[in-house]
Amino acid sequence: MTQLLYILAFVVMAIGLWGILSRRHLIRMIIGFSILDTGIHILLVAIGYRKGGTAPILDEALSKGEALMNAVDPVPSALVLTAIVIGLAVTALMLSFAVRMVQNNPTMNADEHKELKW
Amino acid sequence: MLTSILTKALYTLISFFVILNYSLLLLGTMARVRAKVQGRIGQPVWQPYIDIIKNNARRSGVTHGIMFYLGPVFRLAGGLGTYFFIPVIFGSKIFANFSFSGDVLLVMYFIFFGQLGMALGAGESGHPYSPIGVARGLAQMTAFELPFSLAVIAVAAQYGSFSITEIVAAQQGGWQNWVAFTNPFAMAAGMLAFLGMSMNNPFSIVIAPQEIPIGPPTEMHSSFLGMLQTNRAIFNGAKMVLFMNLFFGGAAHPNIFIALGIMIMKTFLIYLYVVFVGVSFPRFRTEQSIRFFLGVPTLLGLIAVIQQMI
Amino acid sequence: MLKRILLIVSMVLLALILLPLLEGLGEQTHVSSLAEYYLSSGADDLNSPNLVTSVVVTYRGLDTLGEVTVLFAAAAGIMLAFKGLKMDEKEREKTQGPSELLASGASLLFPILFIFGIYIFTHGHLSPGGGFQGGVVIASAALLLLLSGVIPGVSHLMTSLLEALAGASYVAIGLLGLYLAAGFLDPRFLPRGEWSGIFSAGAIPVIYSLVGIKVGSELSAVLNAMISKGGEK
Amino acid sequence: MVTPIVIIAAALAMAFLLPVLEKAGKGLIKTLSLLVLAGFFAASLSWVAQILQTGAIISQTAGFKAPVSINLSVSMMEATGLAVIYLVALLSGAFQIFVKKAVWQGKELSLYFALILGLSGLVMTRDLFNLFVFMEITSISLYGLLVSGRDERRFEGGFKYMIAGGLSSAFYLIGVAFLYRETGQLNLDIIVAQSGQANLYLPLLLLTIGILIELKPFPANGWALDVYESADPGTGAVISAMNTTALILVFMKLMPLLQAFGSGIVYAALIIAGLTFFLANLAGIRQTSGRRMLGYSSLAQTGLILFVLLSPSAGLSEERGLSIIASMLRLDTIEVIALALLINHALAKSALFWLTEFLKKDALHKSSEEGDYRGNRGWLIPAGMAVLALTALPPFPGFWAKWAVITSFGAAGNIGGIAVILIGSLLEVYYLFRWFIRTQAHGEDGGDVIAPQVPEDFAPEAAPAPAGLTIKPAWQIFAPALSIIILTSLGLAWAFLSLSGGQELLLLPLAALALYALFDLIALPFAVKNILAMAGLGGYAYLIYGELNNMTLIFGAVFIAGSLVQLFLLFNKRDKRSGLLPFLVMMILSLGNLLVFKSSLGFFFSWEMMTVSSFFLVIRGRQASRASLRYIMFSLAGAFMIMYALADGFRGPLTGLVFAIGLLIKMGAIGFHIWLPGAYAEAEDEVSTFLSSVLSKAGLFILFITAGIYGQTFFPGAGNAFLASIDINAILGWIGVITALAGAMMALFQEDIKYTLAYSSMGQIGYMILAFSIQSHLGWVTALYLAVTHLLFKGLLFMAIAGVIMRTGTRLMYQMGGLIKKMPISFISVLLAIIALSGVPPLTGFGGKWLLYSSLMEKGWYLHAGLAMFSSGVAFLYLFRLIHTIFLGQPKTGMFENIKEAPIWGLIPQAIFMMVIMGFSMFPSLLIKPLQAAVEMVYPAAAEGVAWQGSTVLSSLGYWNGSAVMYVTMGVFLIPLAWLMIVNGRIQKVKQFNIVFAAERPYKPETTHYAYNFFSHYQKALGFLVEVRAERFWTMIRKSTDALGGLVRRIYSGNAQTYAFHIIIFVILFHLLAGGTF
Repeated sequence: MTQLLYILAFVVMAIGLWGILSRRHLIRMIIGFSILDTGIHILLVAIGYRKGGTAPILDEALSKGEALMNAVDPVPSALVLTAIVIGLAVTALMLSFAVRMVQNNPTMNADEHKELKW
Repeated sequence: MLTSILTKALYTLISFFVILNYSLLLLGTMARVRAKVQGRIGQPVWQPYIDIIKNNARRSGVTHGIMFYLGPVFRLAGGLGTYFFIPVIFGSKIFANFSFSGDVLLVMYFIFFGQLGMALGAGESGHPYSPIGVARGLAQMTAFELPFSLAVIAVAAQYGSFSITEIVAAQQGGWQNWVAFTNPFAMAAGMLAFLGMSMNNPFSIVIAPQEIPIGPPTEMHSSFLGMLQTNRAIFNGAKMVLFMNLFFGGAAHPNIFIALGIMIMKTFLIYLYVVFVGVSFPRFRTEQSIRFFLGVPTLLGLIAVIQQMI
Repeated sequence: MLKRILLIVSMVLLALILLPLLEGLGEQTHVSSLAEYYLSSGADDLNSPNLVTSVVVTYRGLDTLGEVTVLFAAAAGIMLAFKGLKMDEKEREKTQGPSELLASGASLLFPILFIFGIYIFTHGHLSPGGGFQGGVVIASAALLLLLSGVIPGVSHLMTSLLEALAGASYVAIGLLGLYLAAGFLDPRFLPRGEWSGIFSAGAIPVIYSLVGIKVGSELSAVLNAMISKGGEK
Repeated sequence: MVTPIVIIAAALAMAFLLPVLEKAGKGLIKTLSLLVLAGFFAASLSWVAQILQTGAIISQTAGFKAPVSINLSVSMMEATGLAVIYLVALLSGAFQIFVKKAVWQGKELSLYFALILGLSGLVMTRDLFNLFVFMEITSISLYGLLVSGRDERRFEGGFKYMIAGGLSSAFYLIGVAFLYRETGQLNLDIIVAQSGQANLYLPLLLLTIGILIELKPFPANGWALDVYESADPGTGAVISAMNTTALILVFMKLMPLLQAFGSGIVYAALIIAGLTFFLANLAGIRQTSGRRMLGYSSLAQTGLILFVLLSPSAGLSEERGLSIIASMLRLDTIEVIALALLINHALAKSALFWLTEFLKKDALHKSSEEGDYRGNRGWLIPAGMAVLALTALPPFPGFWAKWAVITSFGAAGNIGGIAVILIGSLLEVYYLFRWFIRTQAHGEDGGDVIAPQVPEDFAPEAAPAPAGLTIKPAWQIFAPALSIIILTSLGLAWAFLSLSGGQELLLLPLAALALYALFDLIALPFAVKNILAMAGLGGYAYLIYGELNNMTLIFGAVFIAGSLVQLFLLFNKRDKRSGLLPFLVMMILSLGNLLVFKSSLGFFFSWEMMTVSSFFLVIRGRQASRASLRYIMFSLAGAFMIMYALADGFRGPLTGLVFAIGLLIKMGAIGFHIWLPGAYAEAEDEVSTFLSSVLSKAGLFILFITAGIYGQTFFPGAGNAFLASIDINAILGWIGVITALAGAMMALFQEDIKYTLAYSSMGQIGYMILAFSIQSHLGWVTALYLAVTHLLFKGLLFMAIAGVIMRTGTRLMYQMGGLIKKMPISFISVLLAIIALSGVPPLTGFGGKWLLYSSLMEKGWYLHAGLAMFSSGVAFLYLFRLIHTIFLGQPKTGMFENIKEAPIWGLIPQAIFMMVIMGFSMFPSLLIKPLQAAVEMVYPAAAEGVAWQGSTVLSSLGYWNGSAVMYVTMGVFLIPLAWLMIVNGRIQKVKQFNIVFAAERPYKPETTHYAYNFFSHYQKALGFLVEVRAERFWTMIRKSTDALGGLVRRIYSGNAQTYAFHIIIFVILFHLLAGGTF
C-alpha cells in the first residue's frame, strides 16, 4: 500500500518534471511545477505513514496512550502543510511573473522569452 | 714622467706622419689603378695632396651650426683614434701607438665614433641627401658588421685573446701561422666584410647621393672637406692595418724599415683586392647588400665560430 | 526532435539515479524517533489534542512563522508586480459582468464560508484544520464576492492593516513566549486550559487565529490585485 | 544581549509592519529601517565577542530543546558570516533608501527585511526542514525585490530564477524527506551524531544539489546570469554578496554531514566548484554587459570559495597573519580563508554593483562611446579598488587569503588546484580590468594603437573631455566608498599582522599612497608635494640603508637614487596632477622594499604592490587603455607564475623555470614583450622615464637574488634550481640575446619616438638577461653595469624626450626636425645618451660592451657574442635616427619657430645624469669596483683572472683602460678642432635652409627633412624578422580564449526550459562525479 503511494509520488513528480522540461507554454510549465510539488507532498505523506496508523489527533478514537502505537507520524504532516503553502506562494508569484512577461512580449511560448542570454 | 710623455708624443707624431703619407699615396695609386682598368689615364698619384691643400686653402666657408662644424672633427678624431688604438708594427715601440688602452673590441667600437660624429654633422647641414646616405651607410654597416664580428670572435676564440698584439704575436713564425691559413673561414668572412667597410663597388651605394654634387657628405666644403679627405686616408690605412694584424700575421721584423715595408706590402695587397673587386662588379642596392652580407659572409663567419666552439 | 530525445534520455537517467530510493521502502510499523516523542509527550506538553497542530504551531513553530513570511513575501511580490498595471480599456469592455445567479449565490454563501473559515482556524488545535486552511477558506469567500461583482474590490487599507497587525501580533506572541515562558513561540505563557476546550493549549489557538486572519487577508488582497489588475489604483 | 531569535523576530516584525507604518510617514520607516539594520550589524559583532568567551550561542525555540523543537545556533563562523551579511545589508539598505528613494518604499523595504530574515535563518538554523523554509523565504523575497527594478527584462530573468529555485527546492525537499525517513530526525547535529547510519548517499546527494543549485554551479547557472543582468544593480549586489555568503555558510554547515556520510559528494562538489570558477571566468571574458560580467565574476568567486573550502589541502598554510587571526577568532585556518574570501567578494562585488547604478549605459562595446569617467574620481577610486580586491591584489583580504591557499596547495603538491585558481583568476583579471579600463578611458582613446596625429592638432595637452557621468550629489557614492574603506581596513589589518614580524617596512608604500592621496585631496601645490616626495624618498633611503649589502646597495641606488633625481622632472608642470605622486611614490617604495623583504610573502606582497602602482601610472596616459590592459595582464600572469614557484618552494628545476619565466614576462623578454612598448610609451611622458629606467630593473634584481646570494635564506632551493640546472641559463642566454636583437630591430621601424625608446629598453633588458645568464663574475658585473648605465642613459633620453614632446606636442619623429638650435641642451643630453647607449668609446656604454663580449667569450658563447654585436649595430641605426630626425635636418618653418628649450626642471636631472655618465666614463673603476664587490660573494674575481692594473681592467681575454681611452679621444678630438679653427678663420653662419653647396636646391623645408620611414631599405631586407609574430600569437591566444569563452556561454541559451534541463544534466553529472552508478 505505502509502496504504491511511493510509486505514485514518483510518477507524479516525473510527470511534473516532464511538464516543466517539455511544455513550451508558460502556464503549462507552471502547472508542471504544481504537479511536481504535489508529487513531493504525496511523498512526504507516504513517508509519515505507518501501517494501520490513524491521524495523530487525540480524541475518542485515539487516547493518549495509544497514540504512540497507532498514530501516524505527525512530523511529515506538519512539513507537508508548510510545503503546500510555500508551493502555493511560489506558484502564485510565478503566474504573476508570467503575466508580466507576456505583457512585455505577447507570447506564451517559453522559447521566445530569450531576451537575456549568453 | 715628462720624458715618457714627450717620447710618446714624438712616437705618435712619427706614426701619424707615416700613415698619413702612406695612405694618401695609396689612395692616389689606387685611383690610377682604377682609371687604368677603365681605360683612362687618371689623376696623378699626388692628387690627394693637392685636394687637401686646395680645400684647406679656400677662404670662403659657411657653417650650419655647431654639430656641422664639429662633424669633420669627430670624423677625423674617429679615424685617428682608430689608428692610434691599433699596434701597427709588432714589437715596435714607435708604432705601438696607444694600443695599451684597449683591445680589438675598443677598435671595433671606436670605428663608430667618427661615423656617428660625421653623420651628426652632415645631418645638421639640413640637406636631405646627407641623411639618405647616412641611412644607407648605417644599414649596410650593421650588415657587414655581423660577418666581421663573427670573424673577430673566431680569431679571438682561436687565440684566447682580444688583444691585437697577442693575436699578432700568435701568428709569428711563418705564413703558415697566419689566421688566413689557420682559420680561413674567419679570414674569408672578414675580408668580405672589408669590402663593405671600404665602401667600394659593389657596396658604394652609400656614397651615391653624394656623387651628384661633390665628394664626401654633400654640404661639406673647404677645410671641412679637407679634413674629411685627410680622415679618409688615415681611416683607410687604419682599417687595412687592422685586417693585416687580424688575418695576415701583422708586420714584424727587428728592422723597423723592413717591418714598415712588410706593412706597406700587405696593406697594398689588401687594398688592391678591394679595388679589384670594385672594378669588377656593379653596384648593389642597399637591401641587396644587406642580404648579401647576411648570406655567404655570415655563413662563413658562423662556420669559423662554430669551428672554434667544437 | 534531438532535444526531445535528450530530454527523455536525461529523464531516464535521473530516474535511474533515484530508483534506489524506492527500494527497501516497505511498510513501516514504527514511527521515527522524533515522532515518538511527539506522540508520547506532545499531548502532555501542550495540552492540545491535535498533535499535528502542536508540531506545526509549537515544536516547529519557526517553520510556520517562516511559512507565513513566505506567503507574505509572495503577496507583496505579486502586488508589486501588478502595481501600476492598467487593464486595457478594450479588454475591460470585453469582460462580461457576472450573472445574476452567481451574484445572489455568492451573497448567500459568503457569510457561511466566512464563518466556516473562522471556525476552522479557531479549532485548529482540536480538530483537523488550522490557520492556513481557515485563511484560505476566508480568501475563497472573498474571491467569490470579487468574481460575482458584489463588491468592486477588497479595501487595500483594510487587508494590509489586518495583515500587518496579525503578523506583528504573531511575532509579539512569539516574543512573549520568549520572555514569559521558556522560549520563542512557546505558547505556554497562557494557561493550558482544559483538555479539548476551545481556550486550551496555551497560545496555540491565538496563534492559529492570527495566522488565519493574516492568510485570509493576504490572499484576499492578492486575489483582488490579480482580478483588478492593479492592487493600488 | 540580543539572542539570534530576537533578530529573526525583529526582522519579521519590520517586514510585517513597514507597509502599515509607511502610512505614518516615509521618513519614519526609513530611519527605523536603518536603525534596525545597524542594530543587526552591532548584534552580530557582539556575538563575535560573546562567542570568544562562552562559545557558540544557541537559541532554542518553543521552550523545548532540540531535536524536539527547532534550534538556532551561532558559532564563530556564523557570527562573522552574519556580520558580513548585516554589514552589506546595512550599506545596501542605505544605498537603496537614499539613492533610489523614488523606488524604495514600504513594500520593498518590507521584502528586504523578509530577505534578511531568510538569510539570517539560513545561517542560524540547525534544522534541515527549517532551512528549506528559510531558503524559500529568501528566494521569494528576492523574486519580489526583482520586481522593483527598471529593466523590462526583469520578469523574464525572475521567471528563470523561479524555475531554478523551484527545482532546487524540489530536490532539497525530496532529499530531506528521505533523510527523515532514514534517520527519523531533521536536526543536523543529531543526524551527524548518529554515525554508522544506513546508506544516506542519495538523500544527501539531493540535499546537496538543492543547496548547490542556489550557489549557481556550472552548468546550472544560466538563470543566475540573466537575473544579474536584468536586476537592479542594488538587487544584484544583494544576491551576489548577501545571498552567496549565507548559502556558503549553509554549505559549510552541511559539510560535517557530507564528510560523515558521503565523501563522494564532497569530491563532486569540489570538481563542480572548480569547474564553475574556471568556466564562469572563461565565459566572462566575452561579456559586453557590465552587470552580466559582474554576474559571471560572482559565479566564479562563489565557485572559488567553495573550491577552497572543499579542497582538503587548502588550509595548510602557516602564514603569520592567518595563524594570528585563526587563533584570535578560534577558527580553523581554512575557515579564516573562506571568511576572508567571502568578505572580500561580498564587499567588493556589492560596491561594484552599486557603482554600475551610476553608469549611463550597461553595455561596453566601444570604449569611446561610454568611457571617460576619468573626470570622476569619486566613481573611479572605489571602482578601481574593488577591481583590485576582486582580483586578489594587495592589500585586500583576498590577496592574503589567496596567498594562503596557493601556498597551502604548494605545500601539499596540489599543482592542479594552483593551476585552476591562477588561470581562472587571470581570466577574471582580464575582464574586470578591461571593464575598469574602458570605463575610465579618455575620450580620445580609441583603445587601439595610436593613430598618427595630423600636424594641425598640435595643441598641447587638450582639456579632458567632459566626464561621462556625474554623481550628484557626491555623497551618493557613500555605500560603495564605505564598503571599500572597510574592506581596505580589514586588508590592512591582515597586512599588519602578516608583516608585523619585522617587516613593517613593507607597509610603507601603502602609507605613502594614503599620505600623498591626502595631499592631493587638500590640494597642496604640486611643487610642495614633490618636495615632500623627495624628502620622503630620502628618508626612506636612510631608513633602509643599514639593511643593504653590496648587491642590494647597487639596486637601491638604481631604484631610489635614480628615481630621486628624476623626480626633479615633475616640477615642470604647474597643474595639480593629482594621483601621480601617490602612485609614483608607492611604486618607488615598493621597489625599495624588494631590497629588504624577509619572507617570500613579503617579497610577493611588494612585487604585487609594485605591479599595482605601476599599473595606475600607466593608465594615466591619454591613450593607454590598451597598453594598460596588456600591462596588467602580463604583469599578473608573471606574478602568478612567481607565486606558483614560491608556493612550490622551488622544489625542482621546472619550478625554477616557471619562476624565471614569470620574471622574464615582467622584464619584457622576447615573446612576452608585447606589453612593454605600449606601457612605456603610452604612459605620461614624465612617467615613462621612471618605468623604463627604474622599474624595468625589478625583474633583473629578483633574478640576481634568487639565483643564489640570498636564495638559501628566503627561497629554499632557489639557488640550486638556478645554479644546478645550466639549462635554464642556456635558455635565458638565448632569450636574452634574441630579445636584444628583436628590441633593436623593432625600435628601428617606429615613427613614434616613445615607442622607439620603449623597444630600445626592451633590447637593453635583453643584454642584461644575457649577461646575467652567463653566470660568472664578469657576466654578473656586466649585467649590473648595464643595469646602472641603462638607468642613466635611458633616463636621460626619456627625460630629454619628455621635454621635446612637451614643447612640440607630438611624438612622431618625422614631424620634428632641426630642433638643435631651439633645444641645444636637450640635444647634448640626447647625444651623450645615445653615445653611451650605443657603446661607442669613450663613454660608459663601451664598458658595458667590453664586459659583455669578454664575459661571453670566456663562457664560450661565441654565437651569442656575434648576435649581440649585430644588435648593437642595429641599435646604432635607431639611435642615429632618433637624434637626426628630432634635432637635425630641416625644421618645419612656422610650426616650431617659437619653441623654447625644455624647462629648467627638466634639465636639472639631465645635467645630473650627464655628470654621472661623464664621471663613470673617465673613471670606470668607480663603477666597476662596487659591482665586483657585489658579485664577489658568489663569483670571486680571482677565479676568473679578472684583475685591475692601475686603471686598466684585465680579463682573461683582453684589457681596457677607460681613462686612457678618454685621454686619447680628447687628444685626437682637440687637435683637429684646433686646426680647423685656425684654418677656417672666416667662417660664415647661414640660415638653416641655406643649403648652398648641394646641387639641387629644394623649395620647402617641410619636404626636405628626410625622416619618415627612415630605414625603408632595411625593412625591405630584414623586415621579415620583425613581423608582428608575438603580437599575432598573443592575439591568437586571446581570440581563441575568447572563442572558448563564447563556446561556453553558448550553453546559456536564454531559454528557461534549457536552464531547467541544465539542472537535470547537472544532477546526473554530479552523481557521476560523486562516484555513483545507475
